[in-house]
Amino acid sequence: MGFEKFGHKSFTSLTKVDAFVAGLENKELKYTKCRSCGKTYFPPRADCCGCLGNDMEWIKIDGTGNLLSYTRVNYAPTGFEKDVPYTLALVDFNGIKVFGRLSSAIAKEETMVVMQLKTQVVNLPNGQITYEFIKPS
Amino acid sequence: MGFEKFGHKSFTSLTKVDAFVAGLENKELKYTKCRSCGKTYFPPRADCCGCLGNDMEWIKIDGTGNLLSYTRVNYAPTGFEKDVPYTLALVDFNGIKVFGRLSSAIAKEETMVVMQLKTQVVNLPNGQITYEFIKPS
Amino acid sequence: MSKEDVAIIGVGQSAFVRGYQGSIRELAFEAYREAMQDAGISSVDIDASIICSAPEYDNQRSPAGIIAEYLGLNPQPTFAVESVCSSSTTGIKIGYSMIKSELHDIVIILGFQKMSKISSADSQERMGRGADILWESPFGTMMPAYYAMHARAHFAGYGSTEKDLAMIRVKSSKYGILNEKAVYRKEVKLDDALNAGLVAGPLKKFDCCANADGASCIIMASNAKAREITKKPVWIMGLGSATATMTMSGRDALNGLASARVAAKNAYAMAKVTPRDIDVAEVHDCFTIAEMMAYENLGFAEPGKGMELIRAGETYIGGKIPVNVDGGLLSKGHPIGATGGSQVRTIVQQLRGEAGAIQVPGAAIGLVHNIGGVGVYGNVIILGR
Amino acid sequence: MSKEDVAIIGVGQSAFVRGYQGSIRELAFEAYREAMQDAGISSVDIDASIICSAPEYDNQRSPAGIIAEYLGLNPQPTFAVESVCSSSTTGIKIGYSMIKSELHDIVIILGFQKMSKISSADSQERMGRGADILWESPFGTMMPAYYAMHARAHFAGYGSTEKDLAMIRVKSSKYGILNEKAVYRKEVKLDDALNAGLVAGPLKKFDCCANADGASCIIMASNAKAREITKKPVWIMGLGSATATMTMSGRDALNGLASARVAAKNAYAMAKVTPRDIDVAEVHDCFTIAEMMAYENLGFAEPGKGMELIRAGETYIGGKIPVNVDGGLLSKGHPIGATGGSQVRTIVQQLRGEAGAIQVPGAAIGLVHNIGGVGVYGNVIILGR
Ligand SMILES: [Zn+2]
Ligand SMILES: [Zn+2]
Repeated sequence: MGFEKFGHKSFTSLTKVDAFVAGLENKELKYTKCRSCGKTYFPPRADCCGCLGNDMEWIKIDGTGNLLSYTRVNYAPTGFEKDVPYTLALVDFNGIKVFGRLSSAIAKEETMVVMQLKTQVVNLPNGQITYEFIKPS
Repeated sequence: MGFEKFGHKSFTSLTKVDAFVAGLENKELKYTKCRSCGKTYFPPRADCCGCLGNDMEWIKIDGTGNLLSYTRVNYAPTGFEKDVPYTLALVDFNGIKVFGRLSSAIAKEETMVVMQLKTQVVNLPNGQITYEFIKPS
Repeated sequence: MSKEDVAIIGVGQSAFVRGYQGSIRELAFEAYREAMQDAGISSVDIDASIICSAPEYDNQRSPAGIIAEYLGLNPQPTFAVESVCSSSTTGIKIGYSMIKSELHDIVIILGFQKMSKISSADSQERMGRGADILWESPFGTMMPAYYAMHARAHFAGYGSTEKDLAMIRVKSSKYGILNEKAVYRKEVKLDDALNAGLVAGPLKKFDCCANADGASCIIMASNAKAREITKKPVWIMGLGSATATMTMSGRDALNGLASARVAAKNAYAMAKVTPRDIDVAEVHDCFTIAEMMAYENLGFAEPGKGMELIRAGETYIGGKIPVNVDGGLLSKGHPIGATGGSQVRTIVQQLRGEAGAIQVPGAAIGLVHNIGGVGVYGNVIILGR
Repeated sequence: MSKEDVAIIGVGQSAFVRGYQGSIRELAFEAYREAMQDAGISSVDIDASIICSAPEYDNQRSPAGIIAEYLGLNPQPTFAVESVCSSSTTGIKIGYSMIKSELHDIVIILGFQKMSKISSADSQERMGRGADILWESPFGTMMPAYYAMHARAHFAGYGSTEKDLAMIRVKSSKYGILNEKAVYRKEVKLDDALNAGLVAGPLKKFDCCANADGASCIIMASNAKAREITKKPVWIMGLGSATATMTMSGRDALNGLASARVAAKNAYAMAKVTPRDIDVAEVHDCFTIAEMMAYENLGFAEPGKGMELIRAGETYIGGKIPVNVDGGLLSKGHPIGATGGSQVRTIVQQLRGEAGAIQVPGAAIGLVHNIGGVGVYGNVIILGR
């Protein structure tokens, strides 16, 4: 329990990696790394498909990443209608690729592939918690 | 459209055999018979899997049938809770087997396999229409 | 002499539990890890995965994709298979065909179900919508009701009784206590079973298996790969699958399951064995009456004589044909998509001589009977060492 | 010279429409009837059925059971297969393996979807839950958005443009007008496509296919049965299937679909042909960018050179490699489970020389490219006469 707090709208409450939400509550976005074989995972995982182990270390995603691609959506699935328009993006932090939304503070005109971005935790008005991509200050 | 009127609770509104509901509204329980090959169907069908035809005749189920099996349920799936207990039954009308509920007027003690039954159309308080099995008068 | 085209080289199962505290991908991994460690291979050795479950119990759609990813099985092909409660033995059949046809060498069959997110009534509603939603669900159908109608027909036709069914549950509980992965591990005495509340007459509480969360994983390989990887391959000797109409109106009789009868006939024919050659069997006892019908539909007893087997104790270890000596669905619980794989795992352990406290001495040929819906789908698999 | 192990002996398709006025069993029957009449066989000749669709669009659960019953296919085995939008080509692969492995001689692959019962937003919600519900759906994902991200990456990496995508839609509409079973049969001019409203930038209205209700049916047979039944068998020469991670985080790049690339490589290897040998292709153009990526992932063009094919008109009839000359998903509509079977039907008609106004003269080898999700599942099938 606890994972239902993650995201603009949650679809599930149970996962063994709900420590991710605790991380967000500490303003940290984290990935996991297998202590046995060193394989890294984002999205974070409880189990390592490389060595079948399940001893994971949580590590913070720091610094800036570059925008791999994005789209600004004018229509939304059920439950997200009021958010429209919003921009979905995939950002590469030195090999750790993170999917999420771009901050609405970034103008449509300045959004472009390869622009530099960092992550920021966001507490939503509905009590949910998420992260978004912002411009480095 | 129209098929959503059938049954204690409906799960679907569209079928090519919604004439079945019109039949019930005329107090008749009907099956279909393929005009090309003579194959009969209950539940009624729009298409004949015997000859691939789709020219069907509607025929009334008349007379008495015999009870093949039944069960009185004390629990119900979502949407049927208020009906509990009710008795589900399969009745054979001279080769046409019909699934439905036994009238609550039939006492638990007198219910038995091979008892004789006939069908009766029932208008439910919620506006739905169905049929049930009753004792021949 | 077994056919030796396709073998099972690894088996795994999660614990079957009431409320699994994780996601479906994590649940699936528990069975996968055990099967992979059993086979001693790694994800790059696997050529394809087949993911077996019934939909609408979890919000994740198209689970094959996310599970294959979590297991590290990209870019190998994957897809989902469903025949409700028999999904994972349908997966076994497809796995066999993919290996025998030389499309793939090593295939995993991953069955799972997480049912605890929804209420029991909602679960019955879903199972109810696994019947004909035009012509039967509108009357308020559910699985216990359908099987109860089969029980009533069996009683009326053959003279079997509520006590016969209760005896099946007593056997189940005896072995369920020994199964660390079972959800229900308490003793059930004959009187407990007979005096329990009616669910759908004549079936009472202990005649019904419990919902559970669980996963199973079976790894299959071609002869060449199996010989290379394991010293104890278990061979697929026979496969039979059949169906009956979903509507009760289309059935000839309710005192047995025609799909199981046809599937058994086909499996025996392919394996070139008879019911008397089976040393140990896992049958689909979602309800006690289902085990009773299985005795007859599989040819362990003549039609109407199944009750004699349980009355004489012949389906216990030491009897003519030990059935469900791992506790069956009645004790293990029934996580729909995982169930068939769990049955196969038990038989594989039996044929390898690794079944511990429930080992049937010298078991060489085993049978799995896995039913989807109320006999809509029937799969029978014969395994040999 | 084709492999001649497994043939397609009958094809059928319902009209693809906005709101089908019947149940899924009746919809399925429309495709079945046409395929059965095409093959000239009856239900007793069929050994097994494979039912392909994505769940949660209709209240009927376990549709394989009720559809097999309605088609008159009891007691033969049936089961459901799902890989979302590529479900029915996954069914074709399974059908092939069941015949090649000698489990069955004649198998039907029935794909269907009835999407009109739910709203467009609900439909996107379901497709959204076909993405990772833990890590992506919570951001409000949907299919157009994912493909839009691929389009943006393709533009950025290769210099392709919105106009290139619009040209793909213009081609689609030219052929869609000729297809009596297509849901969208109006002309789309280049300016219409370029000036339409944005759905998910850079994809606009005409870059997206429409939901539709529909069914398709493919009948497959062993060599012996095919020779007996038909004078125009179409052979399965090559099958390739692959996956990519469901999460975008796991992908190397978004300017193509890795699953399609691997599936194509495997299919060409099995068929022992190269992209240059393909006379006509059906590719999965759920969005215009998907067709653009398919040109490259299938090897019809080098990576980044797909735009040259459409600019030069090489994917029209008369060009180097005619693609989607039946209008594709963009014009026909995309009833998820039915789509792959519809693509196969078109290629079979082409190879038989029965494609009428859209016949590619002399077509001898054809290819089907069918994608599930955003490249999570990729199936490539090569057919020969
Ligand atoms: Zn590791
Ligand atoms: Zn007929």
